[in-house]
Parts: sequence; structure tokens; C-alpha cells
Amino acid sequence: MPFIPHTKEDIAEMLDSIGAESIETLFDEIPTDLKSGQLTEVPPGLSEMEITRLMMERANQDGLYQNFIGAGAYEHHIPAAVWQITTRGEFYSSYTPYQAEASQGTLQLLYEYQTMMASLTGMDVSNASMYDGATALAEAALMAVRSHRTSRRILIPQTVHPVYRKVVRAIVSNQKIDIIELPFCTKSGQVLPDALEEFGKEDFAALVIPQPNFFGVLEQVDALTDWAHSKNALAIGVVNPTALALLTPPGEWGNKGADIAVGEGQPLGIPLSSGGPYFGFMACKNSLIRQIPGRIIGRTNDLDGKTGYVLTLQAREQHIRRSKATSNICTNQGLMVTAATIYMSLLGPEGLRRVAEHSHANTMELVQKLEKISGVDRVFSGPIFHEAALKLSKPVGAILDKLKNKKILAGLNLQEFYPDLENTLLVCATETKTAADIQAFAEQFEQAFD
Amino acid sequence: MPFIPHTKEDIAEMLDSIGAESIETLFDEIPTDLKSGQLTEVPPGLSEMEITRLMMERANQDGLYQNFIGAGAYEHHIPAAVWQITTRGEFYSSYTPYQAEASQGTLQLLYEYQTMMASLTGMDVSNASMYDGATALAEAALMAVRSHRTSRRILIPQTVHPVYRKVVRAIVSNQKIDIIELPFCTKSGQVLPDALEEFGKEDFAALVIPQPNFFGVLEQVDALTDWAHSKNALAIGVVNPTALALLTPPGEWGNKGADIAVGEGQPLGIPLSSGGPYFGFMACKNSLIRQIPGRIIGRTNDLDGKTGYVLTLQAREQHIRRSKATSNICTNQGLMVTAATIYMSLLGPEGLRRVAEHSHANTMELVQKLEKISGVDRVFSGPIFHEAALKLSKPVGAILDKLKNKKILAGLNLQEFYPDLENTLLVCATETKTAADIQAFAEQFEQAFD
Amino acid sequence: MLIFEHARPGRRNYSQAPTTTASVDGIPDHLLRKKQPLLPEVSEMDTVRHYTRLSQKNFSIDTEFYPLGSCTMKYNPRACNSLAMLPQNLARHPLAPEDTGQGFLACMYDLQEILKNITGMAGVSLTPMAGAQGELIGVMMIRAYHESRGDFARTEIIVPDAAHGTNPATAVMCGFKVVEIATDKEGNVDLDALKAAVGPQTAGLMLTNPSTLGVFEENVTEMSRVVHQAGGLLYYDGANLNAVLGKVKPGDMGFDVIHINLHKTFSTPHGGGGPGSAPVGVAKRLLPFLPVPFVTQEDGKYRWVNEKERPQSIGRLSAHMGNAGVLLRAYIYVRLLGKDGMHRIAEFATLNANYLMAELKKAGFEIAYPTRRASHEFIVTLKDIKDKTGITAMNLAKRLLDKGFHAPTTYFPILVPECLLIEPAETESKQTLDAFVAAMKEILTEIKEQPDMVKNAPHTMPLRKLDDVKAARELDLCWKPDA
Amino acid sequence: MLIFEHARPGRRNYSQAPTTTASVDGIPDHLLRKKQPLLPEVSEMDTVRHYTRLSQKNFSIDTEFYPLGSCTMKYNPRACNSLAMLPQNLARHPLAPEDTGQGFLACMYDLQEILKNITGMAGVSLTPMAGAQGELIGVMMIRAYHESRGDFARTEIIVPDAAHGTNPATAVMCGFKVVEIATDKEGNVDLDALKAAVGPQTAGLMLTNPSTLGVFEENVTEMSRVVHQAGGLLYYDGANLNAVLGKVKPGDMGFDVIHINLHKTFSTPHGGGGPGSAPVGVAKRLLPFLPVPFVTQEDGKYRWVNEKERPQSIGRLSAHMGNAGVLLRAYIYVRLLGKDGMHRIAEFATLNANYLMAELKKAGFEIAYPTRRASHEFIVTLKDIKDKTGITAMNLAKRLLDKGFHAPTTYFPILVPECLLIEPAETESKQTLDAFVAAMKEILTEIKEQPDMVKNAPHTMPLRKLDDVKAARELDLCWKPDA
Repeated sequence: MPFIPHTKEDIAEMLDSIGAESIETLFDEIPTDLKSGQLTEVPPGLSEMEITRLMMERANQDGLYQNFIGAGAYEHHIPAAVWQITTRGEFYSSYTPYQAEASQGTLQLLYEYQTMMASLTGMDVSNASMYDGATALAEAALMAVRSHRTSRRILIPQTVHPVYRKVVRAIVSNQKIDIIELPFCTKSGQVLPDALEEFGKEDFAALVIPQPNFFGVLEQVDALTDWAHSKNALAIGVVNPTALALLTPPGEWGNKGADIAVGEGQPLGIPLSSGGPYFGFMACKNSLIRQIPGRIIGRTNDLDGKTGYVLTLQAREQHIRRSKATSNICTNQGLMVTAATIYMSLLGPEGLRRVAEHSHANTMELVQKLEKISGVDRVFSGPIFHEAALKLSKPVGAILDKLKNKKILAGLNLQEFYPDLENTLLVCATETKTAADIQAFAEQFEQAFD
Repeated sequence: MPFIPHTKEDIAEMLDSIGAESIETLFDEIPTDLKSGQLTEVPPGLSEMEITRLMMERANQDGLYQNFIGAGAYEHHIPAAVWQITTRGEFYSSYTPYQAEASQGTLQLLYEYQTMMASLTGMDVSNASMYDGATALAEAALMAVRSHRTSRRILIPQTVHPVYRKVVRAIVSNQKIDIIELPFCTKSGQVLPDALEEFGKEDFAALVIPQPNFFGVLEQVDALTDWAHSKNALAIGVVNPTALALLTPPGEWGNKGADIAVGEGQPLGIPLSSGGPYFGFMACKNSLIRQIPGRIIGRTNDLDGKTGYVLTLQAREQHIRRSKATSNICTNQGLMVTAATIYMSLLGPEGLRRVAEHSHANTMELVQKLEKISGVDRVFSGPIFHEAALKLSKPVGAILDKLKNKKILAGLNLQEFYPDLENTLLVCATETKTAADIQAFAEQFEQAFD
Repeated sequence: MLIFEHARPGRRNYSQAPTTTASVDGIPDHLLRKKQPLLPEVSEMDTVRHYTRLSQKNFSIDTEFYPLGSCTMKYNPRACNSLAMLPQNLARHPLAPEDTGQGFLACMYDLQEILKNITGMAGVSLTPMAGAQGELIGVMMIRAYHESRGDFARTEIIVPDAAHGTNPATAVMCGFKVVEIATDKEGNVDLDALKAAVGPQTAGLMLTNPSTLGVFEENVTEMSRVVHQAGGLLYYDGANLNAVLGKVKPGDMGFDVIHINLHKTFSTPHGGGGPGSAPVGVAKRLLPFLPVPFVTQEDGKYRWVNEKERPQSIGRLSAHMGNAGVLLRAYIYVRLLGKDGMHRIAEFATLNANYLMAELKKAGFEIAYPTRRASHEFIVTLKDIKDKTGITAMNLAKRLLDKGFHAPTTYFPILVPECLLIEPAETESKQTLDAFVAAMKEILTEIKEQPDMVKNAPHTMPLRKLDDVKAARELDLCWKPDA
Repeated sequence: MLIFEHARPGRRNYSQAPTTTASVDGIPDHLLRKKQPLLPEVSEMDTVRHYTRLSQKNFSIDTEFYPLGSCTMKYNPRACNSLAMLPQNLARHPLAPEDTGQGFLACMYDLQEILKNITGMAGVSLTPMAGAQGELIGVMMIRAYHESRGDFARTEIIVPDAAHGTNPATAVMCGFKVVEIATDKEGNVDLDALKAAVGPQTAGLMLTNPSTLGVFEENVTEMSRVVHQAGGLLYYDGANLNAVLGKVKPGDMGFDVIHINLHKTFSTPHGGGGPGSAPVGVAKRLLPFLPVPFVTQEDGKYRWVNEKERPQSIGRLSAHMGNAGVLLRAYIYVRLLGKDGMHRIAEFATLNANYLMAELKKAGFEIAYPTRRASHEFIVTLKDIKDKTGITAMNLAKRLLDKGFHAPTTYFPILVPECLLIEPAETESKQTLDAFVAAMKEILTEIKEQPDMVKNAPHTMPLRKLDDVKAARELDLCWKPDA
């Protein structure tokens, strides 16, 4: 009986106290005809030694690759301290900090996280995190609609992560909100503010602005933000947190700054892990604070006047407001945020900036090397951050396969998401790549290209 | 400046307080002609990301093998909880528990360890550990000589781990103690009590009794213990702690039990790690307690009468007794013992017994399969525990090499330690080996043997 | 002290960043940040020390008994963590080709199959990232089902008044109107009220069973019949699956869709509030609507099924495939348990709950539904105590902290006044339960003899009782350097 | 509560042992154990919870400032641990062939070379498993050297009276007679006494420099000349190497043999009292005597050198090659530091010590050697305070615990009465030192105003002051179930 500590004597004494003959008796309120039999498809239990062997075999089957795929999930160095501290039992195995006095560790950490994220995004306040970047954007759209009151339209450029757009659509369409996708300039890879007028004719609640966008291209965020505001709509930034160490934060875009900033927190110390768990971040202006979904931590005092931290603004939440809540969300991604907070503390402003710089410089170096190969060209003319789209004169699939056989994942075939972008490769080389790695990639690529 | 938190302002303020012009000034008591220049051979510092890459490359260069070598260091399953708890900062980065009130974690754990080891060995008391099994045996020999007072001779069978014998010799010979090596029966692989009389003619302080011995063979511990006692000498058991879950503990050998039990603690949750850090254990009868070297924890009370734990019997130790101490030892292997204590708690008596049983059964199964190959035979007739010597009709070296190429480490070439044991292989299959592993080994072995 | 207060301008942790700066040529100057963000300027040791100390201020399963009702705080085996964090598992990019992740996909496929079997459902998707998202996805499928049949009239979701707040909130997020129905004296849903509530406007019923009152819904078969007859579907909130795992399958009770909180029943870590993971299972008629991606197997090869193959799918609800790392932990847990272990979860969770209920009753506490069996949880009400002494459920909860126990859930379910919802989970020993009963008895005595001790609790925590009202009124959500 | 007190007969942790029993056929019945050992019968959760809670009762570098003199409690980088524990490093059998460990051996070889360079020695062996074993091995080499020259008359080892107890204890373990020499008023070894002590009976001098008094031995060159002229060798106890690393090399000071405490200068974890690791370095004339094995490199291949190649070696002092895992951690640390970082260790350790000394002096504490520079540590004496108030160094030490600081080393070195040996290490920030000074000032005030508060300290630890005398008189070293 793995993980069950009861001895025979314990069981007998407990049944005796209850006054029940057997454990089965305790299920006597379940109608007999509903009782199920054996769980035939569940295999017999393994010892920890056996499952360790199995999991190691499966992990070795998958192996380790040199990864040059970005596309919304980025490989960065994660300091050893991050997960050694995060997986301490007191963080790992605690629940939502409902009993504040017995949860100051988690609560203070979340307050620190909110402070860091608000500053990184240049916004007034941050919540304590969302499920992931995609759902954070969906929640931002809902928030914008709640705030706008008259329009149920959201403008989203096609330069936003394609899956984010799907997720937003899946979630907000339940509430009869329209998603209007905006085209991008196929030359610069950006949404051109000049091209937006036709979409602004009708009222809209918000314009989503990615920075960088899915192609790694930097958008004209100031003009886009000001345009949205000129139409009485909110500006929602979708940003990469590593980039924010380097780039103007959403709170400073245009004349008044974006109203909501969201994004995928994964680059901040979260391993790639086949896609999750990650966390979404969400920050906004003070004026929107009562519309924000998810958990929020506030600073307060105890009976003796000492500083402490509690869950606050719970009146927005489902466990109080039920059907009138701002969202049905009842968790944050606590453990991921624990890791991210420790990551940001270990890196500091200068460290995170260097990570951003080297990720960018490495990608530029890789792109320059690849561009030298005849038949390889940059697709977009817009400035980029740490990711670039390359047009190949040959089929991408075959080249990806060849490099895969050399244990290199060479990038993403953009056509999977953009049918018009034929034979286009999206590549990213973060700070984890050495000059030798980049050289090896370029050489293998050239060979594969021949 | 890795790991140095000083800002420029900090440095200036600190020098100002000291009244020194520069940090270099603080070294002005060092004669100028002694000052060394740059450390030319130390390479420039690496970031954690860079050293991670280097260490992973080196680890991958070494790879992972199916290991069938035992010979004093055994591969057992180590529960994930063991090192996750052991490497918690509060255990990992604390010092010797000199301030008992701020070290109850380590102290209580060590008291629990002492209790477990005393019971496992069947002795009255245990110390808080030694460097490793070999030095524990050397210290036991010194202890025996201190206790015996008249003889400075120690009898050690050649069935004791060959390196242990070297270590004992290197350490005790400084104190003019003679080590007499006892031959073993080449048929049974045991020390025969009947053959000892000639060695017992002269006074000796102790007889060392390995169980199992280096060949995995079980010695006639009762007769050997009684023989030593009949000569007014101490009996020192050198035992495998996993085996003790199954075998009669030294405290119950013969009529009066062995006087000292030592051994290598590695099988209790310590990874093989190329040979260390491990820990030695040492337990003894009450009568010898004031002769025992190393740290000892005692239970006591605090001012309010609450139970607590402290370092005790420190009057034996070098920091008090200086040149009159029982040993120069001033540490135990605290972290290793932390792991071992957690390991023993997770396994419990039944768990550890099953580990011993399966290790034994697996080795027996492997031996039976290998014996079926013509030209492979058991060397010794004595009963064994979880390790066996096999005589091959072909050169061992070549076979080991062939299996190595199949990622199997097939065992130890005994001739490295016993020149007379030509083409003899010492093999061990612990509970970590599956039936498929054993089958694969046997098949590869048979192929290599052809 | 906040991490920011350990900082000094210019302090750096040199090992954790590239050793040099690098050029950002190509990024126009006006897009570059002018002022550095407020991240702490501290050393590695500062960070390790600060967060290690902070962690010690938390109660957790690894340190305390945590009988938090409806949360299923059971032991989180350490191997689940270390194996989910094998380097290959951590390094795999979500967009890496499927043939570089066959080992990982095999785990996901196996998990889907096991979840199907234990719930009695026809299909499972692992994508939901939390219980509430599982609910949302489930209700979206109900909506998609009706609409696929051209039935746009079903605008209502029925929810018992005892339900978790997520149920009504989810229904609203999904564009439905919520119809609450009452609970009867015995803790069952009022069947007559249900019958009166259903109709052609009914999209479905969301039900937690055993309910949040800690009792098995005895009329579930009849409820199922009523809702189905009205053309509605049945949603099973898996929050309390722990109580009946291996005893009864939601599929056999007639449920059409279910979510399973892996962070409850399958012991993935709660992590101070997430990440969760809540796979959804569906009956055959809802199969076309399952969210993508999920794993299929053909000729021993595993691959993702996407929207191209499932045109009716409600689509994608996360950027990738859900919380892979949580799913791996759950998979490892399930394999450690095995079939027999799986059956024992509900048995011993129920044994522990009923024992604790019996002992607390003997100790003088009032049980909210004394005639019923406890499922894996039960409710104590302090209404009488409050009326007589002014001591509230919250006072008692705080006092328990002083005695080294996390408090049970308080003031939920809302319909029981001054309630404590107590769930001991199967991994706790009788000794621990006995110690908890002893502490509860002590508090009963204190209520009589030292009521202020209870009213002013906690006394031994890092802080005394915190002021929630001030927190909400004088919002302080971010630290300011000059504040 | 002890782990045994959580146990119940028959309780088991099913996941952590083979799922079945197995036959022990072939083992004679009389060799089998009859009564099961007293190992705890507890669940995995019991174990995790118990030891997690226990850990929280420890002070540690990861949680508190730990200015324990002579112990060099610096930050232990987390990467050193995780990289030393890579699966391949953990799985390697000590007797595995050398060609399956070239990556590991490369690390060991590199470490040997770096240690040679920083100490100015000709050869290094990594085998010693702790400082005291390093000393033993060092003194064994001195002995072997003299004996190899047919000189059996050298029976004495000279040790300053301020030395660590391990020095005289080691000399005795090695069969030598110990001659103690006095310290002068300024904290240097009395040079005249040394001159008087040396002679044809002198095997060598063991010296810690900077000394245990926290000052640099100013006459070290002359001492070296005196001892060498008498035919003795010089042993450098590396306990305080941290203070001079990169500033002066023991080899340049004339030392013939040295041990280096990796758990001090190179930040391997102290682990509650071990494992340590203390490589020995030797000058050219001692090379033949180095303990085996050590690593050599030929044509890019690494291999162990053993006793066959080194017939004069003092032999083997551990079952394998020493504490490989500790050596890996030190190697990683050294590579993280690099050349510049290595130079900065001594600089900032010395800066911190001198700053703390200056501030404590200003605060009113008496410094034992006020005219000297502090090395990386220094001594405060409470003799005057004790004479006037009865408050002892131990009282102050215990009171510091209440204030969240580990106590300095007390009552060592023995020749300074009521002393505190304070070593802040280079990884602590000025802020932390300032906080420590503030706490020391508070205690000074308390000594005047609330002396009982200091005398009866600690007050905030899990326990109050423990009774050492009872512990030694009424020995209780093992728990007994029926006691």
C-alpha cells in the first residue's frame, strides 16, 4: 500500500471507533449498482527503483538536442539555486496561502514577484500570475471588454503568436467577443500603423501589440499605442520578459503607455519541459486594478503593527463572488512564480540585460553566418530581437530532418502556422549557445543545404 | 568578483572605518619579498552556465554503464527523498554542531543514526561516523591496542578488503603496531579457525573478522570471535551494513559477541561517486566507549528539562586533549550520515532486508547463469552474500574489455589484488539489476567468452 | 525584510550572467529601455539565504498536517519531482519534432489511457492547466455539443448551491446563465428543485460528487436521468474524486464530461497555489469536441492529434499541450500506486475522514451532517459555540496553527454557518489524526477557560493576526523604493 | 520526537523496497539474524516530514551569518552541488576502468595542477579525506623523508601553543613527541624559544599562517631558516589559507608540505561536520612520498599513479581515491572563481575581518591583538567583562543566537581568556557585518542593563541552554524502545 501508513492494528482501532465492520462499509451510501469493479487497465504498482528505471529509459530514448527553436518558449541558463530552493518542501508542498500567518513565505515572495513584474513591464501593478502567456492574453482581452463597456471587439495582429490567437478566440468567443485579426506588412514583418485605419472605423475595446512579435520583429509600439488610445481603446502589450531588460517597457509606450501588459513568463527560469508548466504574467495600470483576474497579494500589518502579506481584493474572485467573479480562475502558477522570482533575484537588472544582449547578439551572429549561404535570406526588414525568420531556396522540412540527425533542432518551419510563408525558418540562439555551437550549426546547415 | 557582494561604496566606507588606504594595505604585515604575483595557472573564471556546459560534457564523455562491480562499494537504489532532504541548506551548509541550541537538527539526527547503527551491528553504542570503512578499521585497531595495553599486534585475514589492509598498515605502523596477515583457505575462501593456532601463540590485541569477506564469502564468525576471546584479544567485525539486515550482527557473534564493529557505510544511500565521500561506521561495546575516536552525540536536558542533544565525551577529543586525544580526528562525515539516516528510515527493517535478499538472489541468479558456460566456475565453496568469485578459463582482461564496449562493467579482476588468483572475476548484482539485465549480462558474457 | 532591502546599487551576482556585455546593434535606440527595472541587486548568497528563510515561514505537507477540506493535501512523493525533472524532460522544446519525444509522449499516452479507465470515460485530453480551466473546457464542450446539433436554446447551467465558486463562475465565463438549486437537510441536492429547474433551456448540470458537503450524492442516478431526459448534459467536477476512486466511476453514474484535479487525487504539488493540471474526460458523444492536442498511438509511434483531424474540437486552451511537467509527476505517481494502490486511495481517505469525524464528535464537536458517512471530508460547525462564546471558526483555525496543524477550510461550503471542512487525506497516520483530535480538544477547553487565547490566536507564528481590511482598503501591491 | 517514536510495528514504506521478498538460499541458517534491527518503521511522508522539520532547527550558511573563527563559513554555491551530482558522476564505480572516467579524471588532474600553482608546491595528492587526515599524511611524509635518509633520530615535532588541537594530536598519532613553543605578546611565535627547541631531534615544525590568533607570522622566513638549518621540515597547516590566497604562497615561505582544507577555502559544504577534503601539496624533495593514488596525464589520457610506480609512497589512506564528490565541488568552485576571483578571496576576507574588528573596537569590545592587522579572522576577549560582570564569552555566544547570528568560535585559541574568534568570510556583505555589530552593541547594553537576559540565553531557540555535564555523566547515546 504505497504512501498509506496504516498498520493492521490502526485499521482495526479506527473501524472500531467509527463503529464500522470494514472499510467497505464506509461506502454503503453508494448505490450498489454503481459500484465499479477492478481498474483493469491500471498496471501493477512499481517500486520507486522500477519507475526510476522506466523514466530514465524513456528520457534517454528522447535524448538531448542542441536547440535553436524559440517561437514563444526560450532556452536560457537556469541557475542551480533556482530549482533547489523552489523545490524545498515548504514551497513545493504548500497550498494557496489562505492562512496568511502560516504562509508568509509564499505571500512575501509573491509580493516581491508583483513588484518585479510591475517594474519590468513599467506598469503600476501586477497580479500573482496566470496559467500561461496565451491565457493571460485572453484574460486581458476580457478585462478590456469589461473596462470598455461598449465594444466587444478586440484587434489582434497576425504577428501575435498564432496559438495565442487561437486560445484567445476559444476563450473569449464564449462571451460573444469578436476577434479581428490585423494583417502585417510582408516586407517589414510589422503591423503598419498606417494600415490600421479601416479596422478603427468601428469601435473596439483594445488593440493587442506584441513586442517582439512572433517573427522576432520589433513593432512600432509607440505609434500603435497612441493609435489605440486615439480610438478610446486600450493598448495591450504582449511582451517577452527577457526582452524587457533591454526594451522600452509597455508602460512607457507612446504618450500614455500601454494599459495592460501580459506575456509568457517561461524565459524567467522555467525549463522548456515540453511546454509546461509555465506561467503567464499580467500587469496593468492602477485604473484597471479591480478588473484584473487572478490572485493579488497586498501588504498589511498584523495586530502588533508588523508588516505582513495577505491575499487581497478577494471580492473579485470566484470563491466570494461566484457567478459575478471577474474570472473563474482560482489558482496562480505559484511554484513557477517562485522559480521566476528567485531567477530574477539571481540575475538582477544587469544580469537579465546581459542575457538579453547575448541572446540577441548570438542570434544576429547566427543569422549573419546563415545569410552567407546562397539561397538563405532574411525575410523581414524590421529590426529584430533574438529571433529571425529566414527564407530558404530549398524545402525547410528536409533540412530540419538532416540537422535533427546531427542532434540539432534548427528552428521552426513557419509554414506550419503561416501557410503563405513557404520554406521559412524561424531561428533563435539564446545566450546558452557558444560561438562554437553557432559555427557548428552554420556548417551543418550549409552541408544540409547542398 | 564572483560571490563577493561588495560595492565600490561598501569598499570605500569599510577602508575608511579601518583607516586603511587600500585593500592591499591590509596585507602590509606580509614581508614584501614573500608576496607572490599572479596565479598564472588558474584559468579565467567561468560563468555558471559555462561550467555547467563543461561539467556536462565531461560527464557525458564518461557515460553510464551497467555496473556489476562490488568489491566494497555497492550500487543500490537511493530513494529520491534521501538527497533532496540531505542537500537542504540547513543540513548542507551548517558546521559541526558546536552551538547545540542552534544545531538540534543535526544533533538529533546523529543520535538517531547512532541508535540505528548500534542496533544494526548489535552493539551497545555507535559513534557519529568516521571518514570511511578503511580508516574506521584502522581506528578500531588503534582502539584495540589502547584497550589491550600489552600487545601491539593485530591479526587481519587476507580475506579483508586488500586496500583496507594497506590503509590500516599505513596508519597504525606509525605507532609501532604490527599487522599480521592471516592466510585463507583457497578452497572455501574463508579463514579457517583451525589454521589460526600458530598466529595465536604470541599475544595479540585483536582479530579482525570480515563478514562477508572481500570475496563475498561468509566467514565462520562465531568460531573466530570465540577464538579471539579465548586469547584475551578483541574481536573486530568488518561488516557490510546491507548484509546486516539479514545476517547475525557482530554483537551476537560467538559466545560474547564481537567487541567492535566497523564498516563502510556507503551501501546505505551513498552514491558510488568514484569512491567518495562515503562514511565509515564504528560501534562497540559499552566497555570500550571511552576509547572510541570521533564524535559522539548524547541526549540531555535543557534548562527547562526538555530533551535535547549535544556533542559529548569531548574530553577524548583533540580540541580538548590535544596531544593526549584518542585520535586526531575532528570531523565526522556529517552529510553522508544525514543521507544514511534518511535512507535507513525510508527503508526500515523490512525494506533493508528485502534489498539484501534481492541483491543476494540476483547475484546467485547471475552466478548460476554464468556457471553454465563451460570454462566458468565458482572459485570458493564457502557460502556467499551478494558477491562471488568466478574462475575463468580465459584471460579476464579481454572479456572485461569486450563487455565494457557493450556498456557493461562485468566485475573486478581479482588478480589486481591477489596475484595468485589468476583469471578470477569478482561479480555482484544488487537489487538494481533486473532479470533482463542479468540475462543480457550472461548473454554478452557468453559471446565474449567464445 | 524584502529582497529589495538587501540590495545595493551596483551589487551583482557575477556567476549568473554572461561575463561580458554584448552589442545590441540593430535595435533602434528609441525602442531601448532608459531606466533599469527594479530587480534586486543582490548576491547569490543573499538570494539563497532570503528565500530559504522565507520558505521556513510556510506551513506545508512536508512539515505539517494540512487537513484543508476540498484540497486533498496528500504526500507528494519526492521521486515524482526528481524524475519529472530529468534533464531530457526539462530540456525538450514544446515545438520539437514528435520523433524526438517518443519517451515523453508514451508517458502522456499511458496517462490518458489510465485516466479513461478509472473514470469510465471514452476519451481524455490532458491540456487543461488547472481545475477551473478543466471546468471551462468541460462546459465549452457541452456548449459545442448542443450547438453542433443546432440547439442554441440551451442557455442555462444548473449548479447546486453548495458547489465550489468556480462552477458558477465558469458557467458565466462560458456565456451561460447560472441556475442555483438548493441542498436538502441530509446534504443531497433537492431532487424536486432539480426537476423543476430542468427544461429545454438546460445545457447541463455541474455536480461535485461526493459533494462539497463531504457526502455522496445518493440520488445521482435519478439526477442523471432527470437532466438527460431534459436534453442536458452532466458535468462531473472531479474535485472530490479522491473519495470514490476505484469505487465508482463517473462514467457509470451517467456523467458526460469530467475534469480530474491531478494536484489533488494524483498528488502533484500544490506549490503554494499552482501549477495545477486537470485533464478532461468525455463520454462518447463528446469525443469530437475534445480540446487539442492529445496523444494518439499508431504502430507503436506516438503523435499529437491536432485541430486538422478534429475539426469540431473546441480548440486550444494553452500555448502548448498543457502542464507537461505536472502530468509527468501524476503519471509517475499513478505508476507507483498501481492498480491496488489506486483502489486504496479512496478506502483510506474515507477511513481517515470517518475516523476523524467519529473522534471529533466524541470530543464534543458538532458535525454538520451527523447521519451521513463522511466521504474523504466532513464538516464541523461552530455555530453553537459562536452563539455562546463569540469564538468563531476562524478563531479556532488560527489557534490550530499555534498547535502545529494547518487549519481546515473555513466558511466553505457557505451554507453551513461557522464551518470547518476537514479532509485528512489517506497518507496521514492514525497517530497524526489522534494528535489533531487532542489539539482540537485542547482548544475546546481553552474556549471555556482561556477564550482570549483562542480569540487572539495565532501566537506562535512569525506574525500575529493580519489585517485583511487594511490590505484591501489601502492597497499596497508593489514595493516602492522611496516609500 | 525521535523518528522511532513515529514508528509503529509493521508500518512500511512500500515504494522504497523491492515489491517482493526473495530467497536467501545458500546462507546457512545459523548466520542469519534472528531479531530485526531497530530501524524506524515509518512511511515515506513520516521520514520526509521528520527530517525536514529537523533541518529547520539548524543554523546554517544558507540561513544565518556564521562568523565561526577558523572555520571559513562562506557561501556554498548551489551549482557546485548540482554539477557534482550529475548522474554520471554519482554512478561511477571507484574500480571502474580509467577509460570510463576520463572526464572525471580530467577534473581531478586540473584541480591538482591548480592547487600546485596557488600553493607553490611541486606535487599534490587529493586523497586526504579531512583536514586532520591531511595533517597525518603530511607528517607521515616528513617521517618517511627522514627515514629514507637513514635519519631515525628525529622524534620531535614542534607545534606553537596556539595551534589547533589536531596538530599535536596528529604528531602523536604519527609516533612523534610534541614540543610546544610559546607565542609572544604580539601574537608571533617566540623566535628564541624556537631556536632553543630545534636540534637533531627535530623532525619538523607545524605552523598555521596566518596563525590561529588571526595574525600573519611575521618571522616566518627566519623560522623557516631555523628549522631547515636544524634539518627539520616545515609543515603548513592550510586552515587559514583563505587569508593569504594569491598574496603569498606557502612554497615561497619555505614550507615543504601543506594541506589545504577544501571545505574552508574552496567552499565545499561543511554538511553539519563533514565530509571534508584536504589535498596535500609537497616540495620537490617530498615528491616520492606522496600518498597514492593521484592523477597523471600522458598524451591526453589520464590515469592513476599507484604504489607500483611510487615505491616510496607512504601508501594509501582511504579505500579509494579520497572524497571525489567533494573534490568535484571544489574544482567547480575554483573554475567559477577563476584567477581574478581567486585573488579576491583573501582580499575581501581580510577587508571584512579588519572592518569588523575596527567596528567592534569602536563599539567598545576589547581586541586581543589590537596592534596587528586582522587576517581573515581576529579575536575579541571578554576577560574584562567577565571580571566585572560575570558574563562569559559563552553567555555572549548564546545571546547572539537569539539575535539571529551564529556565535563565533569560543574559548579557542586557548591562550586568550574568554575569547571569541571571529571570521566573517568574504561572501558576507557590509550590511550583514553592520547588523552583526549592532547586535553585539545591543548585547553590550544588555550586559549592563539586563545581565540575566544574557546569562540565561538563548531564549528564542527550539531549546534553552543544554546541560553538557549531564550528557557526559549520564551517557545516553542510543534510544531504547523501553526506556
